[in-house]
Amino acid sequence: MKATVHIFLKAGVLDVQGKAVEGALNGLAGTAGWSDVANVRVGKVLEFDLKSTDKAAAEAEVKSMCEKLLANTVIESYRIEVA
Amino acid sequence: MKATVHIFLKAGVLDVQGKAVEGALNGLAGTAGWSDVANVRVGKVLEFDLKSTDKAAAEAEVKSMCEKLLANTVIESYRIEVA
Amino acid sequence: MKAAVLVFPGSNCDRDCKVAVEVTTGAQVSMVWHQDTSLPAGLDLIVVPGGFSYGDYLRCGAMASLSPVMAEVVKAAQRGVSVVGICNGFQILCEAGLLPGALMRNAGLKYVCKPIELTIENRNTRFTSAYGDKSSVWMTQGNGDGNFFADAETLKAIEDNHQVVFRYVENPNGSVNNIAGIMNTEGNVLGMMPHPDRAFEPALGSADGAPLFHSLMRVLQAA
Amino acid sequence: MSTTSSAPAQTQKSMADYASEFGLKPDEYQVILDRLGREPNYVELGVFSVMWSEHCSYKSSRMHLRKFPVTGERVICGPGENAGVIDIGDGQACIFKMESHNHPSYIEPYQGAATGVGGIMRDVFTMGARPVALLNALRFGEPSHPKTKRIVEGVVAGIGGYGNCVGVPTVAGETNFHAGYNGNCLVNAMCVGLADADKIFYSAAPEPGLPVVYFGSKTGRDGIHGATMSSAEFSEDSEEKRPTVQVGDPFAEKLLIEATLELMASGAVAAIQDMGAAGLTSSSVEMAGKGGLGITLDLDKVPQREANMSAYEMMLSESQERMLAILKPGRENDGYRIFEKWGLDAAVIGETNTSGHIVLKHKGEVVCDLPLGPLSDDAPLYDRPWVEPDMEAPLASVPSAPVGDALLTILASPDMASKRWLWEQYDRHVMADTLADSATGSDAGMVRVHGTKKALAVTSDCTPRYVKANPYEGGKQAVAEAWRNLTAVGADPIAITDNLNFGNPERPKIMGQIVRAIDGMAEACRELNFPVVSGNVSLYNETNGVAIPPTPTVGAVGLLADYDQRVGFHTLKAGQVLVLIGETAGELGSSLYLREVHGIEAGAPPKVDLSVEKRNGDFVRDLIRSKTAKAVHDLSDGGLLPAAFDMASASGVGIELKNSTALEDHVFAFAEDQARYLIAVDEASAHLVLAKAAEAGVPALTIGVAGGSDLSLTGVMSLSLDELKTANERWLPEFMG
Ligand SMILES: Nc1ncnc2c1ncn2[C@@H]1O[C@H](COP(=O)(O)OP(=O)(O)O)[C@@H](O)[C@H]1O
Ligand SMILES: [Mg+2]
Repeated sequence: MKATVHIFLKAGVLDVQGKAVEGALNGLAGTAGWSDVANVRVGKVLEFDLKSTDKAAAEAEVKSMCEKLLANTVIESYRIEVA
Repeated sequence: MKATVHIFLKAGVLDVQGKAVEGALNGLAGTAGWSDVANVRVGKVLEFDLKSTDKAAAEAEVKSMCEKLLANTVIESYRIEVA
Repeated sequence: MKAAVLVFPGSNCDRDCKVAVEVTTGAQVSMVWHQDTSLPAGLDLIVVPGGFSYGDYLRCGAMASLSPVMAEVVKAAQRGVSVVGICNGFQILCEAGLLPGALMRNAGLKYVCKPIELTIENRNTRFTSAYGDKSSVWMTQGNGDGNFFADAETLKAIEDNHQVVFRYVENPNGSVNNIAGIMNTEGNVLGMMPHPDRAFEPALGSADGAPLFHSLMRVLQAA
Repeated sequence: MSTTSSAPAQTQKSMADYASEFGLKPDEYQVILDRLGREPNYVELGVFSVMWSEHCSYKSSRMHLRKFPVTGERVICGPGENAGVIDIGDGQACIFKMESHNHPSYIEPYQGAATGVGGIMRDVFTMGARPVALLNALRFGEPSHPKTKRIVEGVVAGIGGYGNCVGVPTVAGETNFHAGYNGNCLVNAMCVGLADADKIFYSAAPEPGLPVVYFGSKTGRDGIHGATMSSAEFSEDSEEKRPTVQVGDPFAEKLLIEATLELMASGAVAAIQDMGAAGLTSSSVEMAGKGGLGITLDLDKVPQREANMSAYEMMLSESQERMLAILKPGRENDGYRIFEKWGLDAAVIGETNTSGHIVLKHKGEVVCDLPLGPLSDDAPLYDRPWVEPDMEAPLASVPSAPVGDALLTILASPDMASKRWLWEQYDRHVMADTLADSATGSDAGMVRVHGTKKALAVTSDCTPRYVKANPYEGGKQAVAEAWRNLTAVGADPIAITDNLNFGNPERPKIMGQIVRAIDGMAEACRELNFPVVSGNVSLYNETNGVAIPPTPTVGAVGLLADYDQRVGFHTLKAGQVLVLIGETAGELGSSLYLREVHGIEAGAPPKVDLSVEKRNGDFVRDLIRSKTAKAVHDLSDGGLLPAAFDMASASGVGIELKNSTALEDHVFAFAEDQARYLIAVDEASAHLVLAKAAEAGVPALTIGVAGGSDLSLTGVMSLSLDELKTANERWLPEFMG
């Protein structure tokens, strides 16, 4: 199966990268002809293949990977998709 | 509207993070009770709000943002979702 | 004193830490490989060095914190052995749960390398007793992810328990409450972003890192 | 053997068509046909094309490079190996080299610069040295050019990203901006390492029957034809031709360093070579060729990152962080144990033999069988036609300007402005042996020789505007300035490496620049006893027919026997007297003053009198050794007043200067005469210094005293250090902001 994991900073943790991208996009907006954007958040996405063919089992496995390694739950939250 | 942009290294470009994460996950697999994973890719994901209410226009705008700023098209490819 | 420095793939201050401990304390220092499942017997100090363990890929310190040797470090810390994590070592200790909080990307989004002035916030620790009444010290710092964060509740606990050991005079990276280094509630585990291992003799521009290691010697001599 | 091994199936091109596509000239292709007595196949043609590229064969520059002095008392190994080796006493050696990654950095600044740093480190640890210092010489387009900012951002992040992670301090460098680099930035990286003099490793295969081991990262399709790319001019359509970008993995490099040094210490290594430009091709051809042997490789054994790689792709791939070693008989298991410990891919992929050929097998077929002789020894060598390059005539007159305003302008100009924004992104202190770095107020970076009182001093120098105005004098000047910078910290200059960056050598005027710059450099190296032990040539730095300013960068290494004898320019104290060593005739041709204050880029550059250079430098070094000189700064870009500013600002104390010469004030302040130093001495020893100078025939003049918090030229100008510092520090962060 294929797993996709999205990891973002938790609400309440300042996303400095998001702020910087927002500033850059809005700074260029005039010349590039874009309208302003808001609430930019920058996160990580991981994709990988899993041996498991059982969706529930795969989800449990990926959740354990997130808790143990892929995310730092002090500052990050994650979202799992398995297909 | 809400835009989501996924940015990954192009196929064929060495994904050093993906390689390292794959090694780490598989290294832990034994003790953690996971099965081995393969083809790990690590990318970036950006989410933001757009003023535009027209889907086609919004998509065009985000595409231009990707080409100009968000992605490095020499080595990265991107995927846009607008909703 | 008997000390050990951990070596992860990508550690690059392991030798620096060994030399700093040797020069300042005359201790015997052994190097311990990340895959070892036991530590040398009778250790007084474990140093988790700086560098880019596992390339800092995914998240600084995340992969190293899961190395076999870290399980032993956790046990040793619980027994009361002194543990010092510097730079990447600090990140590893947070990821391993030996210290509260987390280290995030620097607020300026860039790696910052420069000499840094620190105040000593808590002089009654096994890491700072030899600083006497010195009001501030200089060390150099070099990292891209030194921005310390803890949620409000955790932060309050850290401050209330006097766990903040070093604070920046000028905040280089957005760290909450200007925190540069903290210890655990028991006071035997220290994590800090600045490098005492690059400031232990005058030729290096500062010797202000040396008293940190002297302090640890004092504890032993007193015992 | 099939004659079309691995050629793309769908095309109908002839081998001659491919030859020209791969950058081989018709007469070069004819030589291949003559030597082989048959048509090469696709793989073989690929091998020839990279081995005969400018980048690997030095075909345009080789005959001129022979002019460099390459031997000396302290030279253990000169050009020809992966890096140069010098003797630093006590059984220790210093190994160093500089290399360019110009084209890749223009295409993808971060990865281009990062892989440049990685590549030069491999050249150094391949020879058995632990890298201990990095430098970088950067030339960017003019600030107003739309691409400049992005390139600066990426290049600097790439250099830091790689060097910081590997854990080698980046201690010095130089950075220029000029419209001449708008279409071609220059990224020259230098690495310096330390080894035991009796444990240096070379690339020549010593005997037949030995296993050839590949280790490091897997091979992908990165940078195929990178070597031939870097030997071609850019044009509008080069975007299309660009190879898959090479991505650096500094974490893998760190593991590779540790594994390589451990493998060497185990005694298993017979010969070793990194895979740089033209990867597996050049490493295997060179190792076998230098040893006068043959080599057979089984490409199926090569660790591969992607499926279905062809023999051609594997041989031409420039995937990073890979090594090729020839092991002593039966030592494969030592290798495997070490590679496994460090988590590196590894495989025995072939064997040395006496065939004198390189034979490649892939999927049960021989896909390449070439005699090694023609590949390296018979590589093309050109005596390209050249004419005297364009040169600037001496100026009839130089306009004046208010000195204080001019100083502010010069200090805030892109070339002179503080580069703090940039070097604060570099780890300058890892390894805990850094004595002086970009932040220190020192003319050279300095690192201790670990565990000793010795130190290495390192610097990188070139003044492209001088070289452009007069390649011969400019070439001399680059070497002389490097020598002066080492001298100014108290070191004995020992040897240099160089990176010759020029335009298209097929144009006689460009070739003239190359020839004359090399002549000048060679003369300076001879006169200053400063041999060239390694180097790199980067040609075809042109876009749409516009060449870069000629830029022969010099990287130099000096030795301090006792680092307590070092000096910088940050140690000036109130009350000390400033003495100007060297004569000021008033050279302002091609000066920074003219360019920045008056917008004039013209005039003959300052003359470099090498005997004067040596005499003055030796005199200053003696003053440093005797602890008479308390602070020292060489005079270079911008002349006296900017140097005085550097010293005052780094020391936190003002300077009051006085012009007691017959020169006009702006000339006294900004002339760029060579072989000069500003030194600080205690008041009590000042007249003794002057007397000694007179005795040695060295011009010396008391020109001021330290104190207060202003920099002033009596009766002419006075500005607070704070104001000057702000002007100097402001430009780069604002530009990048
Ligand atoms: N690209 C760079 N990398 C590291 N340090 C740099 C770089 N560019 C400039 N520097 C540092 O900034 C300082 C001033 O540079 P420069 O004016 O070229 O020195 P100098 O006048 O001695 O040749 C030096 O310490 C130099 O090492
Ligand atoms: Mg200088």
